[in-house]
Amino acid sequence: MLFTQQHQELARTTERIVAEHINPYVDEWEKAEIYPAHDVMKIFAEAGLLGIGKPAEFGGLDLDFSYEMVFAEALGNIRANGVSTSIGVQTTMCTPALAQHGNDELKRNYLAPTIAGELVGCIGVSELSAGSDVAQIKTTARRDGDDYIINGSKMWITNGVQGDWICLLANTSTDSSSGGRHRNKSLIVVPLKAKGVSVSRKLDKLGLVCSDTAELFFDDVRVPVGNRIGEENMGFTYQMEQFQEERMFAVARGLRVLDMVIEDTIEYTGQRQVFDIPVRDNQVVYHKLAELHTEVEACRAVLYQAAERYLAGEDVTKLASMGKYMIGKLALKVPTECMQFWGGQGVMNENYVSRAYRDMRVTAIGGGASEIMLEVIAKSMGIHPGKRSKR
Amino acid sequence: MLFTQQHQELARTTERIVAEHINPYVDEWEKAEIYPAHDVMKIFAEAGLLGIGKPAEFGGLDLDFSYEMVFAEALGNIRANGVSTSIGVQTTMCTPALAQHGNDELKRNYLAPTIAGELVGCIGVSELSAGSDVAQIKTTARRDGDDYIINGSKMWITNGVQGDWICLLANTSTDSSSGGRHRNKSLIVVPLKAKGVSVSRKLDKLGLVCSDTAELFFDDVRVPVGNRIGEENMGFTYQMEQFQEERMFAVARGLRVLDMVIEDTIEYTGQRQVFDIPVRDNQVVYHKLAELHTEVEACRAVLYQAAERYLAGEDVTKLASMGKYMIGKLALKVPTECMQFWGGQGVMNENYVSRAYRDMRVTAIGGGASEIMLEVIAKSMGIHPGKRSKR
Amino acid sequence: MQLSHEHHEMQRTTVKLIEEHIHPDLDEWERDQIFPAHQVMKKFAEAGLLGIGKPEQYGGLDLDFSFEMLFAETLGNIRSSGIGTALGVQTTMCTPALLAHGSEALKQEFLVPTIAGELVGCIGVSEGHAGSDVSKIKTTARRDGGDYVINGSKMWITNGIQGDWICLLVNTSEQGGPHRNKSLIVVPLKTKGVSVSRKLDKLVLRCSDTAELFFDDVRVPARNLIGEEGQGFIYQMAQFQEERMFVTARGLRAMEMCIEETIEYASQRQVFGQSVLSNQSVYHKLSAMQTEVEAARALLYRATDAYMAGEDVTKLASMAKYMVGKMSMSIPSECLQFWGGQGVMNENWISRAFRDIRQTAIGGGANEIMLEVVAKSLGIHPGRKNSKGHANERN
Amino acid sequence: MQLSHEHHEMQRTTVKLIEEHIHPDLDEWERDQIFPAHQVMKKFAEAGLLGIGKPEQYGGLDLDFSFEMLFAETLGNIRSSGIGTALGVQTTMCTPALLAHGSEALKQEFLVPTIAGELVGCIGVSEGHAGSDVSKIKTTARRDGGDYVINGSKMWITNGIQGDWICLLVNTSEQGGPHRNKSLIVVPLKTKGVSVSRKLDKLVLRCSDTAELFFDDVRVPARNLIGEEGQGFIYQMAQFQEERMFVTARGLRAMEMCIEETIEYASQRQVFGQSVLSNQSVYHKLSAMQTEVEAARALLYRATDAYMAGEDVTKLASMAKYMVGKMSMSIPSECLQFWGGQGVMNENWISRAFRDIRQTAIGGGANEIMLEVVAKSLGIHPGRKNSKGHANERN
Repeated sequence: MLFTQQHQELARTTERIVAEHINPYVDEWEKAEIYPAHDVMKIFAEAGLLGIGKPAEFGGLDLDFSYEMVFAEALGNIRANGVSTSIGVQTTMCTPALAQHGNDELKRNYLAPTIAGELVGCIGVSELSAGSDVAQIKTTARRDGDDYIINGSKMWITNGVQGDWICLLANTSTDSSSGGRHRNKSLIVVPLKAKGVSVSRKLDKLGLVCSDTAELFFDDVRVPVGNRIGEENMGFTYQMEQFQEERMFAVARGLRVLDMVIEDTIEYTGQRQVFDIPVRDNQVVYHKLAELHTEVEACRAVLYQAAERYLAGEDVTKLASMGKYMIGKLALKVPTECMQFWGGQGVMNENYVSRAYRDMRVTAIGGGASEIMLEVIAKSMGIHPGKRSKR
Repeated sequence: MLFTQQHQELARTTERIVAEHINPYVDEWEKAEIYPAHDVMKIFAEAGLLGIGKPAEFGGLDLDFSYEMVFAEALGNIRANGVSTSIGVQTTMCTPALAQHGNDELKRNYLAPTIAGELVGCIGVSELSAGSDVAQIKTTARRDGDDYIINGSKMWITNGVQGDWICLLANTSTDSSSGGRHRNKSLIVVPLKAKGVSVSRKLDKLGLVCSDTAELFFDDVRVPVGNRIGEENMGFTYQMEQFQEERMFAVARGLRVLDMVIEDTIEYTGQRQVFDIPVRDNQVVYHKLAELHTEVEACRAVLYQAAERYLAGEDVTKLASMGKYMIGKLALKVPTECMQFWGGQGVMNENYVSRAYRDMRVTAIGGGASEIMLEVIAKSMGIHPGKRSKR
Repeated sequence: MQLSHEHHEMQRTTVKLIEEHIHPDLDEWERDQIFPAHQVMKKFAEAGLLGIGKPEQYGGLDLDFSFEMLFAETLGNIRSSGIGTALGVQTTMCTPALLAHGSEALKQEFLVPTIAGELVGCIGVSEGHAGSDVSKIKTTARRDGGDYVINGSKMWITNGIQGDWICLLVNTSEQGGPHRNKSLIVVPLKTKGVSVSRKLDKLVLRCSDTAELFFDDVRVPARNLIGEEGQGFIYQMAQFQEERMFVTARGLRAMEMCIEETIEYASQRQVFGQSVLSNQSVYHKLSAMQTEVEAARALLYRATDAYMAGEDVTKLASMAKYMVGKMSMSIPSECLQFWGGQGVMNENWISRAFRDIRQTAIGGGANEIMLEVVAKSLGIHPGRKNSKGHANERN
Repeated sequence: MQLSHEHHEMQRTTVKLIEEHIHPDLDEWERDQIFPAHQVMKKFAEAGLLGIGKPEQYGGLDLDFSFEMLFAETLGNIRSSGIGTALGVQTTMCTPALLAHGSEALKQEFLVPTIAGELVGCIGVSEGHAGSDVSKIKTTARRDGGDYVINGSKMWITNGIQGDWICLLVNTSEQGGPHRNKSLIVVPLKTKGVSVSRKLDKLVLRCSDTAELFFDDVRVPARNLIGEEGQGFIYQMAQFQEERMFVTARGLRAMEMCIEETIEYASQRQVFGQSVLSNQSVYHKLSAMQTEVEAARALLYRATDAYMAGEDVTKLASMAKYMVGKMSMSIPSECLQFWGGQGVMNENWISRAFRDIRQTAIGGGANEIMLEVVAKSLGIHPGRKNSKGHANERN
């Protein structure tokens, strides 16, 4: 995949916004354990960056997926994954199904203002007892006249405190009546100001500290049937499609974060003297940095190949899952290996490597855990035992 | 990098030749510890495959590098690396400098018949005391009138017993007189029937058993000055260029070998029952196979990206070295991990995984050892200590 | 290393102390980023645990080193490495040189109340620019009449805020080279001129009060010198030996805790209709981790036996430290993986363990330094032009 | 496990035997893919080494298990795993059940001459389709008057061509389930109906005569049964214990040899103007490998001590076997790397070691099976519907 000048311009714009409007403030936001989502969204929206792949009709730029990927990679420059995750939810996780399957009114009311940075969106899939296993969710949306009445709860909801609306996955039928747990769910847009929605708690997390991740409760929440995205009981399928781009976003953003960790380490070890030579001049140090950089580049090559084929209309489930598996592995490896060369400075919160160690850890868990990725890859290879055996 | 129909056709032709004319005989050749190089070369030459990237004027197909890479990958289907290595020497290691810098007579006499499969070529760089460190070679070519008189020896020479000529790297000046050990060497075409050339021994090796790897001696061997490729004392530079494509060849060929090892293992473990279930249905088995396949695909993505940029005229030293580093690592990992799932069958020579374990091992050593690749990558990243420090 | 009835009894006492006097308030201490050091030390002192290997005449139990190792291992049970580190400084890092080389008066003044839990001690070696390379420290103690006058700063000082005294490594001369110009001096932290420049904000050991200390014309009597002037580097290197084994022991038990708690959680957490634990890739991974822990433990016990037999255990202890350091970069992280989204919630200890235990690969001799030491022991180190000694490796 | 003067003496004797009677002809044996088993066994028998742990009344030395372990470790010095394996079969794999359960007459007929090096023994458990899952073997022994009539085949039989007798696991009944229908029977290999179907062409252990054996109506007297009928599976599981520790001990010493020889070679080989060894990435890697070896050794010694104290060492022995198995997939290969092009030359032992030692991860209980066993010991194995026993794991 070779990039055009237009790609490079979009990357530069993003990098500039990050350098001027985000990075100077992230330490403060991390300390406060929240960041001003609406303000930040507005800044990105003004540069057109919240709707890169979305239709021009609703305020988007109508560019192909390669631009979204370049944007995601550039977002990785933000030195706090809490912020980039929040933006990713807005651009890539809560809006694709709405853009593709939502009715026009719904798009006017939610998609357009979200692209314009006026509303902040959330994606509501995970529940406390259903993380990796989406089909297991318990939240229900019962039909009552022209409304749905929603009951249940959602966990690990990014933007959950500040968000204006949520793209909610809920059971709209029992699994027995509708042909199984993959055919009884719907995606519904729920305004978070609606009566009966409450934030049960803001989560206290290892990483993404400035992101307002919450647990949300839905107690007889009433929304019009017109808020449903696409057809009833197709929600699981829509959500699976939506996961594709989420995975590629996670890879792209993570790559740049890992680059920064390596770059910071190169710089620091070039200065830090131990036993009268810069730490970096130790062969085991510069070899390790070369190895880590190689692995990051390999993951990037996989992403670019996946994106290229995705653009060519191919099914990239396998390649995208491979990319996600690799970034998950590297998320565990790169920060911890780099931190090693910082000595005591590596565990000081004032150095970014320490935050990256915490922030990146969830990459191997969220958006499809590494083990789940291996299951998906094994299926693509035709070697998953499936029903043949439990193990 | 997306492939065209023409690429696919070339791959199919190669695969067909391998399946019909090579693989049925490799066990026999391995046992005999030699394979009929001239016969095999002739078969490939008749399909035009020994000169894919070479000028049409000398019998080549004049296609771009992506076709050579597709060919190299398809050669990996040969179930004995001894054969594919030998062919790689012919197409990619002993001829690029000759094609690019040789005079027309030299090309008519050596390049054309080599492309036609009439002559078998060798590349003579390594010496017993100079493997990774090419600048240290001791073989000399002293000017005497219109001739060079060559003395010295070369080690690990593929095709060394059956070969007709060698592209020889020799010192044509002392390093003091010419500005250092990178500016005192020349590449010279030496016919192996020349007086004074002797095969000191055919090497007894761990892998590539059917390849006739030899140690060659040169005792006052006289060749005309016109046999020199390009300018005098530019040999080191030419050879470094020639290494680029050699590295990418090694990656491409190795990828397909590793694919086959994984494929064979998938098939075998699907059949082998232990504790009443197929071995492959064990989660640790199919997860490991998915992981290995992922890593092979990542290496392939790096190669394709390198090739794409190489074709676009970029310097791909870093990416090609990364690919070589990765294939070296995988050459150590994939066969040994796969063998594990074969139980006692894995160490039986009748199963290919056992040969691949031996054959692939040298991939991390030959054509630039993994450690050297890390040194090269570190230089590309600007983090090599260079002269600053010994360590 | 065979464990006797007495060993097990000491272990039970320690576990009981941890459960009763540390765990109930621990989350609060972590949140406040400080724990009440004097209160905790006092509890351990009352059980005799601050002087396990120290002579009875100073209030110790006079037990052999295997008891200290088991104590260190048991401290791994504490659900925060911050407190185990603070205790380790008190028992194993700031007192061995004082015991071995200090004058009787100095021992009465500082060692006895430290073993009694009345004073909290610190060890002052690392400086901002000199972590691994101890020979490069810049803090000086200039002789002035009957006093030393100390200037400089020390970094990453555990117990730095609450501590009462510090065993300080300083340059007492400009002659004799970096390994013969240093001394260890006991400095009371209430002395004029000592200031805490900042409490460090760390990834690890949140409840430990790790500080940067400044010394500005700090005056202490010359009798606070431990042993001979100029011998400080040598004393400190010896003091590092036990520190290394202490860190190894505590770290490996902490990792075993990760494995145990993950087993428990994974056996309850259901995914795709079965417990996470019943996935072969999960229980194989956990089994392999426990295998690593047992191997490191076997190596540590072998080092302990050899140490008690009077052998030089530089090689074995460094190997054990290296292994545990390597494991600290993988085991907590791999365990956390099996907790899914719960793994990154601060309410679950595994999340803290992921941060805390990481320190094991850095503190008390980083992995790479351990490999340098092992390489020397094996006789395969190429030597280093700029180094004169054989043992100037550290954190 | 403390090594006494007697241990060291035995070790020296073994090393001397290896240097004088094995190494001079070894390359030839490897090339011929066979070694003179009787000649080699005789030499070891003369030094008493084939019956180290066996009672004196049968010609053994009656020493404790630590001597057997040290002997196994020392066999790692042999520059081909083929011979060490053959010796291990003779001393540790085909004789323990015979000693423990065989009749006095059977012991006189087979055990005594085997310890004396006059007979070469084999162990017949694995079959082509039943490697790890021993319960699935198909070979049968049908009672016919005073005889057993045996039919079936056995695969991967070390000493299969030169061997004089085999300790054969067979099904003696169709009742009682796969763990109670098996027996161990001593079968002389000259008996009519026994044939070597083929000598196996292997990656590993080239000089060992590993064979596939066929049994076609082979008739042996019923008194050749070891112990009770139906107890064979249980006996064999017990016999596997020592095999596992033997393989671990030999493997770890073989890997240490790789490290030692690589250090020597790398200190001589010059690249870019300095020795390969003086590269930090080389000596760090070698130091880390030696650390792994020491850890596995410490674990094995801990298992040995526990075994001698009468404890169940299933967990510790399996852990040690797993560690050594894992290492066998990396250490020889990583050592070979530092030999450059010389590493793949058959004239250098490291090339053979790369092939030979790989077996350690497969034979005597594959790594994955070891993890299954460890998981069971830890109580975290989910169970397996199709398995009834707890110990039916194996190569």
